[in-house]
Amino acid sequence: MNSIWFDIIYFAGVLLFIVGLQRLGHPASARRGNLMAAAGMGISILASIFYPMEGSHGNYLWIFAGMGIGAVIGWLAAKRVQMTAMPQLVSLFNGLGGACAVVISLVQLIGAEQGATPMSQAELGTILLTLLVGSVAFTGSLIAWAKLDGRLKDNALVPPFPTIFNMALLLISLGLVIFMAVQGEVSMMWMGILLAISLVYGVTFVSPIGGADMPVVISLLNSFTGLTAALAGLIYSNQVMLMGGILVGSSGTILTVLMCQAMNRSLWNVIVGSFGASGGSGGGAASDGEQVAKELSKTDAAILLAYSSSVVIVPGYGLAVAQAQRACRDLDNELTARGVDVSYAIHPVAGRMPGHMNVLLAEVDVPYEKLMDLEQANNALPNTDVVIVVGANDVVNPSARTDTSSPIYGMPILNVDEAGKVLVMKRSMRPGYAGVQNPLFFHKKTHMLFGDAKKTLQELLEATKVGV
Amino acid sequence: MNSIWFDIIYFAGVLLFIVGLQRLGHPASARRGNLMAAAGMGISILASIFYPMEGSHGNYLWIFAGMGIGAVIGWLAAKRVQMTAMPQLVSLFNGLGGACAVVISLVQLIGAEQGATPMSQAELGTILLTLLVGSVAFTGSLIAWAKLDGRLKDNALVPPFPTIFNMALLLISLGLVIFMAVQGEVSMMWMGILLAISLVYGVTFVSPIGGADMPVVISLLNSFTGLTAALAGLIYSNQVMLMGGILVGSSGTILTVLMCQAMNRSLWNVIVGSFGASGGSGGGAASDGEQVAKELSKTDAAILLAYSSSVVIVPGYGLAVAQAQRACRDLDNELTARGVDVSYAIHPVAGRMPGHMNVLLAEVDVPYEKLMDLEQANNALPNTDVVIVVGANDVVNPSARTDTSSPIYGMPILNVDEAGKVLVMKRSMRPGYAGVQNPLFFHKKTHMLFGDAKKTLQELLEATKVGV
Amino acid sequence: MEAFVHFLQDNLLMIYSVTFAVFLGFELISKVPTVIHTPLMSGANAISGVVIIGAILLIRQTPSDDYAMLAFGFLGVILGMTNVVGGFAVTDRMLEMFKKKK
Amino acid sequence: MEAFVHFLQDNLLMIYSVTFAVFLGFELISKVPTVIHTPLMSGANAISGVVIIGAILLIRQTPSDDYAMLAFGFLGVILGMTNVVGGFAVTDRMLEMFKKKK
Ligand SMILES: NC(=O)c1ccc[n+]([C@@H]2O[C@H](COP(=O)([O-])OP(=O)(O)OC[C@H]3O[C@@H](n4cnc5c(N)ncnc54)[C@H](OP(=O)(O)O)[C@@H]3O)[C@@H](O)[C@H]2O)c1
Ligand SMILES: NC(=O)c1ccc[n+]([C@@H]2O[C@H](COP(=O)([O-])OP(=O)(O)OC[C@H]3O[C@@H](n4cnc5c(N)ncnc54)[C@H](OP(=O)(O)O)[C@@H]3O)[C@@H](O)[C@H]2O)c1
Repeated sequence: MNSIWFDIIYFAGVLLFIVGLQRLGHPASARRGNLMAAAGMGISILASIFYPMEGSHGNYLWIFAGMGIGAVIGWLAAKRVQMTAMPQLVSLFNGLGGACAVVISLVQLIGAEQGATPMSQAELGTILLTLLVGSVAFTGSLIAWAKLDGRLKDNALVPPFPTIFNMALLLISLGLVIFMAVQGEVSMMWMGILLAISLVYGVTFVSPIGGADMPVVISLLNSFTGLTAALAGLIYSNQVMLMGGILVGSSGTILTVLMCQAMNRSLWNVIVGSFGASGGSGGGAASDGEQVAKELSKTDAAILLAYSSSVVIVPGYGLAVAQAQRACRDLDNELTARGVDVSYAIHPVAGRMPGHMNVLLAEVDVPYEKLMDLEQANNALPNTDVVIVVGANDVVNPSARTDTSSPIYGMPILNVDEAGKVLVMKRSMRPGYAGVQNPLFFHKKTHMLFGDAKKTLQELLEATKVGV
Repeated sequence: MNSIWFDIIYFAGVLLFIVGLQRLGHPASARRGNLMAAAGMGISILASIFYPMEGSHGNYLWIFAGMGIGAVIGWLAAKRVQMTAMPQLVSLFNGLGGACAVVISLVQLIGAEQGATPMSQAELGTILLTLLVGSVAFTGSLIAWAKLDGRLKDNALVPPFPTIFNMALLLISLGLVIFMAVQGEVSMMWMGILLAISLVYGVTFVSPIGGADMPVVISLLNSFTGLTAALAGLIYSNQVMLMGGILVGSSGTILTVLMCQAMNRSLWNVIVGSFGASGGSGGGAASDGEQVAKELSKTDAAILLAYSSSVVIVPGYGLAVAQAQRACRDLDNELTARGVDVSYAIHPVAGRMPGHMNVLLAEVDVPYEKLMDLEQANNALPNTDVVIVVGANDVVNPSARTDTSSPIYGMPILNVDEAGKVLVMKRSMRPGYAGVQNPLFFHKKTHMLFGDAKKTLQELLEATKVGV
Repeated sequence: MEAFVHFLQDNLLMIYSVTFAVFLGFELISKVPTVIHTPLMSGANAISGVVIIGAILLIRQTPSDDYAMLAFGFLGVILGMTNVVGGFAVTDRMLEMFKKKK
Repeated sequence: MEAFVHFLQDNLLMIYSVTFAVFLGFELISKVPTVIHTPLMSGANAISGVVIIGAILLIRQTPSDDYAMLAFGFLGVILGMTNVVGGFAVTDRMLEMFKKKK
């Protein structure tokens, strides 16, 4: 059969990728978009299996067996994972894609070394670049996965002077690529050295970055994987790999930038800056000795809530840590049953990944109408009686509005201090992600409810049921 | 010199077109975007003049003379035209572009007929298509120009049963293209017939469409011209013509759709529908016999204005007709001097082209801070004492909010009925563009000031200066 | 059919780039604010004047003594150049007003 | 230099289409709402699994008795397929939650 028909299928695959990505950008059509992209992938893979090829040895058994195994692993992993562990899984998958590219380029290089496949300098350079970028994506994604999964501490595996160290590794590996490409010959030794350095670079590139910044890092590594796919596409003169890879590479890059913007930071700041790493763990305590945070008993808090007419819940990272979404929903139900108007204010960067809070609340079936975005919430807050801040911190920090020296200055926040009363649930006076103190806790309207968020919410529920 | 360098210049030209178009989409960067696109055009034209070409006869004198003449004509026309006559001019320019494509394809066809340049069927078909689309863009743009310039009545040159007539012409001309392409030979007679039919089709395609819909039509014809440029690019295997043309073709198409959406209509409705043609001229009168519109004397109106603390002016198409922008500004100055807070509410589709009102008001240096967009205005209107509606109608028609049977139902409007008092300046009770009656005129808060808007505003100004 | 398959084979990359250009044109414009519609239309119109390059190439191909054809080409260049220069100039004038407001 | 010029000449259309694809990727994503960032990242990650095609082609090129190379290719296919299937499936699960809310 004429190969043009398969080229047309590749073309259709690329179109499906484009339209799929476009749809993925709008919540209403995102699911269809994902399916379209998957369909594009399906037909492209099939076309590649049957594409007319001189000197094809078939080996279909190997191909289908590998596909079968991979499909089962991927499917099970995706279906079994906890909602909150999804970012890790994405990172792991991304690492596998990078590893796939590494394997391909290694085989090609070994073939070249054995003289089986003669190569031009440009081709050799392309393959070596695939090896380099793929390796970084591979180990980098594994580190990101380990950090998100809590298997690796934030300061583990960090080299001395990380910025300089990494810069050096990057320059050395690029130098090796150029050196080998110009030589035009593959030596096993040099190839091994390049591989080793690239793998190490992936580790040390990601390890100094704080666990909380991992979503940004994953997105960046994802665009790296896209780049390797495109490079591999060049090697095989395969349009769908080339174009699909380029699309992922460029959209991944812009997505990374957008994620940084949503946190009011630059990409450079994320990669080099360390405040992500120190936040959350830093000492802190109530730094300002003169100010005192007021506490409130659970019973008093319950009474306050039961007799208010409108309550807004502000969830944050602490809700995810405490896995308190169910307890939160229960309290909501109880209050709603008593005629209190309960809604949720979702800050766009609350939690540790975009949509984190939406995901958690959807898990316990909080209806969509109860969720308010930043703007809606800030319109509603002045008319709200009580705000319950459940493990949120930075996203309700008023100093973002006023304190130009604060690292979060300029980030739009939820103006909870405009409501009647504010109840804050957290375990201590420690700061949040950005590592800055929060004047809200000392505000005259604010009362603290110390303790794990889930436990506090459950006690509040009890107190509301019994006490009032 | 190697032609690749010129190909690189073409490539840079295409990139400049893309980035230019991107910038053109944001008010803040639009001017730079336009200059970038112009730079892309400049280098592309230069590259085409010096591109290495076998059998080039030079003829540079002809080229530079033609360019010089065209540049002077274009420049003078662009610099001399009145602000309000700009849409016409754009239409005229677009027609010239179409004519240029017609000339090119004619010469190619004549060459083919004389056997000078042998052609494949595909090439011949492409050239014939260029002739067809270019001709439609040419005469269509001229008709649009004539309508906007008031040189052609809305119902002039309309064929009987326009929709069927046009469909027939379209099918015949496409049939001719296919017939000639399949024949593979050019006959002067058939070519002449195709040219004639295409030119007529351009006329009858546009003539049934109402003058007020011309901006949409121009945008559509513009994408046609883009298409001809792309087709011509195919003939010459010239990348910059091909890609530039495609970009204009697709962005022009989507822009046309967006323009229709802004008016809450479909493209099909604009092309076939006739309400655009009847609006404005239709009879109407105060259809609802029981309702009465109240009038107010200029003196009373002047007193009302002078003693109010906030006034919002809503300009509409009538402001453009009456050329009342200067008079409007004068009244604004007088009121502001008296301590009244005056601002302007600009509806996105007020007037007859997007940004129409902004252009008129900028002409008389109304400061930017005084302009409110739809959303700002609707927030401010409930706290406004007096609204002056200067020749606007559809954009303040409350039935768009409530009357599902109205053709403008669903269009967001300026809620002037939420202000304290409403003064409406127009010449009669005739409806506006959409041809529907406006209940606002019978609202208890509304008073009419009948007469030409410019005259009315001047009289108001006098009355304010003298009377109060 | 045969010819069509050949055409596809020879022009696959062109088909890719043309398709991408179509998508790109759509995406670039799909979210512009209403107030910029008219200048955008005018700017796009100026870009469509790129067809002038066809007229230039035409003149260059024409034997220097074929005055009829040269006159045609000359006309084409005038028409195209008017569209280009006038189009960009009038767009610039429209946009001047946006700038003033900043 | 010579080689570079040659490369450009031979690959001009590819350069066009790759450049357009870069712009297109940017434009497609440049205005998405924050809440969609994570699923979008996940979906893009699944698409980058297209690299599996390289592993498939590799296996097809390898002589049927070169078991070492086949094993390598086999590994590549497993890795790639896990990325592809898992990636699309997990994205779908994330997006299920958006749908529920409508
Ligand atoms: N959403 C994203 O895409 C994303 C990605 C990366 C970074 N970020 C950043 O993350 C931050 C998000 O702000 P946020 O307000 O949601 O979180 P946050 O500022 O990090 O604060 C979380 C708070 O939750 C408390 N907490 C932790 N575990 C808890 C538990 N078991 N029970 C009760 N409270 C607990 C912590 O206080 P205690 O230790 O005292 O309990 C901490 O102050 C922003 O700075 C944002 O820029 C967001
Ligand atoms: N902006 C765009 O891009 C665009 C493009 C195409 C169509 N449109 C459509 O145009 C309409 C725009 O609404 P609009 O409210 O601005 O205008 P409109 O609804 O067309 O009403 C204009 C009013 O101005 C009055 N008028 C005309 N000449 C006047 C003069 N010399 N002095 C005083 N009044 C005069 C007319 O009433 P009298 O005859 O009684 O004086 C008429 O009712 C919308 O329906 C929109 O969809 C807009």
